[in-house]
Amino acid sequence: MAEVAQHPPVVTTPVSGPLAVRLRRLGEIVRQVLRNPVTVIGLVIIVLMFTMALLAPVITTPNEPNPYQMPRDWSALNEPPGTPGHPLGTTAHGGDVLYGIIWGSRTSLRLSLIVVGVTVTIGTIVGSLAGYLGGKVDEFLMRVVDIFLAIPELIFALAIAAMLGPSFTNIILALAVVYWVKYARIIRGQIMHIKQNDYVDSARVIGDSKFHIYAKDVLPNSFTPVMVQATMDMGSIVLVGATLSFIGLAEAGLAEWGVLVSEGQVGISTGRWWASTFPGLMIFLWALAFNLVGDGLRDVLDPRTESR
Amino acid sequence: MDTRRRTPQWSRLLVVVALLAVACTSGGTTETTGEDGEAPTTTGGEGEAPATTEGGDEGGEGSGDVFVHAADDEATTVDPAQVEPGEGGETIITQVYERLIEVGPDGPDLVPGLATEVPTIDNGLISEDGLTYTFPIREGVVFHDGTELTAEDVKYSWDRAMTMDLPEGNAGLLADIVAETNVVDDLTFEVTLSEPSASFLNAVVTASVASIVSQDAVEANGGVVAGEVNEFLTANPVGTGAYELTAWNRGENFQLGVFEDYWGTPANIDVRIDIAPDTDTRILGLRAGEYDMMEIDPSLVPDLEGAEGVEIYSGEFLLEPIHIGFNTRFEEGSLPPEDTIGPDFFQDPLIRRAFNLTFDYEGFIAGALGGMGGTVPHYFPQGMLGYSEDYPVYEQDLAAAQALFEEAGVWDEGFTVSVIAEEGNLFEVAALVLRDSMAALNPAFEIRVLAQAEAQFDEAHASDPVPYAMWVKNSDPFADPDALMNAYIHPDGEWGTVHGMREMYQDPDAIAGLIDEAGTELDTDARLALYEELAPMLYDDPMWIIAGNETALNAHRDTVTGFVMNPLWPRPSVKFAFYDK
Amino acid sequence: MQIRDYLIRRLMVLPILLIGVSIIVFTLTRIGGSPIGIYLSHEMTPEEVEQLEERYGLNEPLPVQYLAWAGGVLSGDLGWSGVAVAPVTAVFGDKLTATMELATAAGIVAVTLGITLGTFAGSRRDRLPDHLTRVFSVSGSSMPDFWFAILLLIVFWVYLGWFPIGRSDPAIWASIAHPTGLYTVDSLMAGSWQALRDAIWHLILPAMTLGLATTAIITRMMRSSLVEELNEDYVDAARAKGLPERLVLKRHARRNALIPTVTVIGLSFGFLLQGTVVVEILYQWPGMGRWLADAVLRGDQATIMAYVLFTSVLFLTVNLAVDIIYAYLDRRVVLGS
Amino acid sequence: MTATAFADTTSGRSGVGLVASVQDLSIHFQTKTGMLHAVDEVSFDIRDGETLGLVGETGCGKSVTARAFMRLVATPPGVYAGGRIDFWSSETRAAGGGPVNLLTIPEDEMLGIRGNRIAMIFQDPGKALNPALSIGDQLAEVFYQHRSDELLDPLGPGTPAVVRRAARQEATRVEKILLKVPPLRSQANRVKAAVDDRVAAALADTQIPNPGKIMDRYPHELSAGMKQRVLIAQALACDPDLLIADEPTTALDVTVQARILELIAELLDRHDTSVLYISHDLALVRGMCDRVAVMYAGRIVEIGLTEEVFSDPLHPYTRGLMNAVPSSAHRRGALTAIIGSVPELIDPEPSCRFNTRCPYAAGVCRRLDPRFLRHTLEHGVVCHAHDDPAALAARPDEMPSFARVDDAR
Repeated sequence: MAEVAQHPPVVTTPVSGPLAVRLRRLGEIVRQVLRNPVTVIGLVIIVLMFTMALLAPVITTPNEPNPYQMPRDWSALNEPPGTPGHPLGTTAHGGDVLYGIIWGSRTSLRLSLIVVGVTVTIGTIVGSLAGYLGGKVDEFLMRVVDIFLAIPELIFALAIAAMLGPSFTNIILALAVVYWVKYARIIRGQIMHIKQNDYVDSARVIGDSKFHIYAKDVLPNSFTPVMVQATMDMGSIVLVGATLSFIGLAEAGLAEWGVLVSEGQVGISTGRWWASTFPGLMIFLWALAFNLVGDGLRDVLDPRTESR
Repeated sequence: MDTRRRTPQWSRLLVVVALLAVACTSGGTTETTGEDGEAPTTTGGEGEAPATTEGGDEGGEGSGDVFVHAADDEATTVDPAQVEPGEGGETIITQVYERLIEVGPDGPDLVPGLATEVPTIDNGLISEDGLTYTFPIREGVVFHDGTELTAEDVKYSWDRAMTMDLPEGNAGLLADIVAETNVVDDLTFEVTLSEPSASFLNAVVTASVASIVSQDAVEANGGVVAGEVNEFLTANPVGTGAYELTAWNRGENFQLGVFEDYWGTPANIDVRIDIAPDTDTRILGLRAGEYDMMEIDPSLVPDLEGAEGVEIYSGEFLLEPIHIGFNTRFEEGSLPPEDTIGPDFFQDPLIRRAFNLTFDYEGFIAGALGGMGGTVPHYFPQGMLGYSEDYPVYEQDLAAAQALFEEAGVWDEGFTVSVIAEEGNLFEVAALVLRDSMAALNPAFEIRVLAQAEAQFDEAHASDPVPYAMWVKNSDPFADPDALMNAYIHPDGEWGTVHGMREMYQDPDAIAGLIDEAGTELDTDARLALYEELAPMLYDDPMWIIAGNETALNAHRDTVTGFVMNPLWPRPSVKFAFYDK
Repeated sequence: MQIRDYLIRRLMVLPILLIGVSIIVFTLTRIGGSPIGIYLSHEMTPEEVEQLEERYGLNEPLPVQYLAWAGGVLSGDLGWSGVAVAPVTAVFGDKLTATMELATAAGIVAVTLGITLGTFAGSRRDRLPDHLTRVFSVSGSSMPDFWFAILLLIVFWVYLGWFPIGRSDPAIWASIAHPTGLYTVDSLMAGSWQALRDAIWHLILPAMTLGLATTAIITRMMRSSLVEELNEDYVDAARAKGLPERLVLKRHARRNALIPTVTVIGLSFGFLLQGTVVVEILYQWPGMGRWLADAVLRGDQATIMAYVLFTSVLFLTVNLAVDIIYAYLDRRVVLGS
Repeated sequence: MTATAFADTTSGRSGVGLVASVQDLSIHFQTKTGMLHAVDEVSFDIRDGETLGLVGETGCGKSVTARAFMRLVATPPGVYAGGRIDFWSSETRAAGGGPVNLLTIPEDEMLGIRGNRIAMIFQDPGKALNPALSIGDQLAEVFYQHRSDELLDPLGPGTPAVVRRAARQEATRVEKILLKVPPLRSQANRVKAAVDDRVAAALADTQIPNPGKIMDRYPHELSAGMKQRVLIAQALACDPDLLIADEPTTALDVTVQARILELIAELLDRHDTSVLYISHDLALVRGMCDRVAVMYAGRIVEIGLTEEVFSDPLHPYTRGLMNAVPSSAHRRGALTAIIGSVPELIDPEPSCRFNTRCPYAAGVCRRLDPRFLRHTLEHGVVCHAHDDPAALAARPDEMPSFARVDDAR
């Protein structure tokens, strides 16, 4: 969690400049990332998960009217894997495990993309304001950030989700409220650091406007650690989200892995392992994949912590 | 506030550690650290708590000699005047307190409790006008605190509940019907009703709120204050039951000890009620032999069926059908924004009938209830007085439903309506079944299932008006149809008012008249005739979707002997005094 | 800056943070409506509801309610826990000691195992043990703990029957006094081996589950900072003095590698705390985590508020302590910069 | 043995008058793309009491060579690919023993040599001290490690084993606690006091003012010059036979540099220690060293008495180096550097490593390793051109061409 937040600012080579230069640098990063076999494994898992999510309406018949709800067959409860029509079996409530896993990947993708998107945006705005304007604004914003950081994240998300009531939207909201803080801190730290660099000074000397400098030089160069963190968070958000769902904060019948594990939890003691094992494994693989890729990215982007 | 406020134990840890570090003296020091730091509650006060045994190892008789029941939630209170019907505290109250008369182990028959006879008109203990009931009190009964039971205690207990009139409690049950309580002599108690009641004995005298508490114990610990909770009684029951509460480790367990001076057949074995909210742990515990018994619902049967050493008992139906309510008494726009219906929607009997015809009863009963349940006619649960198998029961009939929806003019445009349910239980499942059924009939019919935390559900549920058009829960476990009719069917009754049933019924006055008449009719046959007239009217003009009724289930180790269960007893419908192992 | 000055400055900011947290927490709980729900049953009349609102002061305007609550907190009254069915403060001690015992056990496991594994891997960089450790630490931090707990329960409780669940065998628990509330300490003080074994046996599975993620994090941090330290000149300088590798590793490299690790250990304290929620539910551990989960599911706002507030205080304190320890360990650090 | 291998013929193989002798030392590094020949069949001697300078560009292998003396090259990725380093310790010599091969002796024997018979001064004093330990503690380690017997002497033969183990830094955690309680505490304190005395003396030796106070300080509290003094004190604490000084003044300010150099010179004189002095600074080497060896791309290309090498550099590379040195002959800003860069050292084919940059490079330079040629009794070179000295003499002006750079480093 705050592992990254604790890092001193990371110094990286400037990525601003003509598009060609940026592309070349990007290409170089990709090549380096791909050199690590473990990272490649992570990438493969991610690609598979994404494909599964994207093809969900094609490989399953979507449940009407809301495909994110598990279809239930009340005449086929607790069917083991291999049952015709239910290749991975059914839950105690007749939910098709395979459908839950496939649409659960969509749910996870939605969850992580929305939360990461929203939090990076908010974090960037707040962090930029604080880091770039400095002074009183910075002082104030950082106190707010400190307050948010004072509450352990799962507890915070749990409390928010609980108060808003069980629903998937509320889980997204809760996680967004919790996660933006990290990014604000990272961005601020980076900006504070980069602000002092020569090339910013030189840009200022040339007479660029403040905003221009920010958009052209400062921001692009702040994004390296954000990228690493965001990749890691793509995994951890699903993990935390599933935990909230498991505790019972997702909406009823949602096709979500945590919900499935919780639905299958009861049966596991009597050998009905499938309903919780498969989705649990999916959560694990999802988090693992993003951790591996995030790790690999960090190795490449953040030479200071080489070979972590 | 807790009268015996204790220092947080972790702060004491520091002191102890410091003491230990400084004076590394003889081993006996631990005993001086004051009250054993143990159970937050012990019946007899500080002294009775398990004493510190120096060696410690002899102390445990092992759980082999204790009957362990796994409960899924903890009581909030064990004070009869404070407990809500159906709440966990009733489990304890049933064991440690007694009522004047009790529901016997077999079926709905009443048996004498602290009164030596069940009053009837025939034995003269009920007056001809049906207003005065006389209870001869049993002699030689002692409370757990050693005082002797008199009619004074009985009057005190009833009056106490009515005076305190706690909003969370069930005092209204007494107050609504009782006009006067009298002590005739030491061993005779008399009560006068405000109107004749067919259900007084079944529904009121046997209820938890009518439990008899020790006057001396109450007076010694705060007495009776109107509208205020008695902190002592909340956690320290002083009754006459076969068990006394020896310890209540909050969040962990209740310990019930055999009461040696019990007037009747004494209980056989000490009981511990472990609080294990997680279903899986309860099931695994029972399978592992760690628990002797647990309450189960039908969905858990597959987990326990065939398990070694586990027996599943299934008996009568519970008297608490799971029903889905139609609310029409809400402000336009006060529903969740996704909802597209207005207050008049459910006023249309065609739609209510159509909903009743769409619900997948078979799926719910065979699936969610695992076959352990049955359908219920409007509104007479099987096993209760007034039930007849001849009454019409709704079954799924999609064609008929479609016709009705078309007739009501909602088929083409469809609708969205939210149904609230407590999160994570059968009610949520019933809501899911409704949603699936409706979506299968017509994808334009969207039922949104909103699962909510208990407190939020309760808050929404107790709001006036209720801000949702539909909700799912079970009915309260009434022991008499009159209570059920008044609460759920009567246009001016509890839910009748909340839901606006007067506007929903085609002929509200006819229904109200029949219910009122049956409620004061002391002759059972005459009463049944009235209900027979009522049943088809309720079928034609349904106020609920009755999803189904669960079978009373229980799972226990096969070593348990003397097992009996009666759904008319409060959850988990058992009396431990009958058991042994 | 002197440690003392720094401490004073940090302590001065602390109340501001706490007020901030308390406002957030209060606002948060009120988003879900008034906390009246936990006192209600569904058949209460509006009058009865009002009566209850009055009893708990919930008909006042929000700022008044906040001040009343905050005032209560300051005077040691955290409200009524609907879940525990007692004043929050009355059950707090018991729940906290239970959780602390679990968290401490998990923490001890995580710290020793994490440092050992991290040192092991870091000093064998890019060799097999290092790769295995990396696999362990990445999987460890990707493992959903509720799932892991289920797997452990199945194997060790259901099938092997090695370890029980819950916190104690009640009979054994009742056989000794509990002056501290920490079962292990109590059993030691009572000199009862049976109780000690019982305490430890009950601790093993939950502590393992709870400690897994933290172990992974600490391992990872320890490994990477050790690798970093081993590349430093002073390590070679120490070798050049003729110190045996054992001392080079222990006294020099590891000691410095521990500095960043201490920060992570401090931060993982929050991790342990939040982990108790799931772990305590599944292992039936009567602590704060389960209390919170129940409170969340039943909408018991007083408990949630008290819990979040307390956690934050604890968390802030631990962070402060970590900073100070950090400054103590790493002489180069200038506090407050 | 290939053509490059040469004996430093200035001394005999008897070892008389030698403190160390490096023969055919090869150290390779495993990389993803192949074996990197960082040190390639290097041979030279260090004579008793002399200061041998080892010069070359960054990355030429001089530091690796130096570390090989301490056996501090990390394996992996390093590989001791061949050769030996013989070392005549004063201790064994006093006992009539011969040399030991530093690359093959057992580790515990090596521990007895490191910091005791061979000591090392590191390049950056800021990094070579452990930031978490006080100066006193760090110096004390040397005495505990190598002089524990002397420390225990005053305590007499009855000293408890725990105290002995503590003085040898072998005490376990539990024993350390034991040492803090009364019966053992006084004895432990006496050992501690003895160590403190020695540490203070060692510090005073390097002219550190107020050594008692410095002992309690932490590295970050001291200036760079001070730290280097501490490191020097640490290195000389046990009167080593051989001191390896790896660019000891590079990281220091110029003013401090001078004073540290003076100090080193003065101390070496007093301690009569042989020195392997590594530097890229030719002026400095010229002032400090008796002899100098020039290294290029993992090989020694020229070796000889300082005066001879400087007055008559034989190898084209050496000449280039000389010209890269700022001197009064060059205008400010007109420093020069050798054109091109160091060749890839991964799996090299036989050739002169300098051929890519050498103006004289002929076909043979790319095909064959050059051999060692003796120029004078004390001066040798490894260069094909010197097989045909006429070639070199004929075109004296066409020595390596130079490019201007801002900084010679």
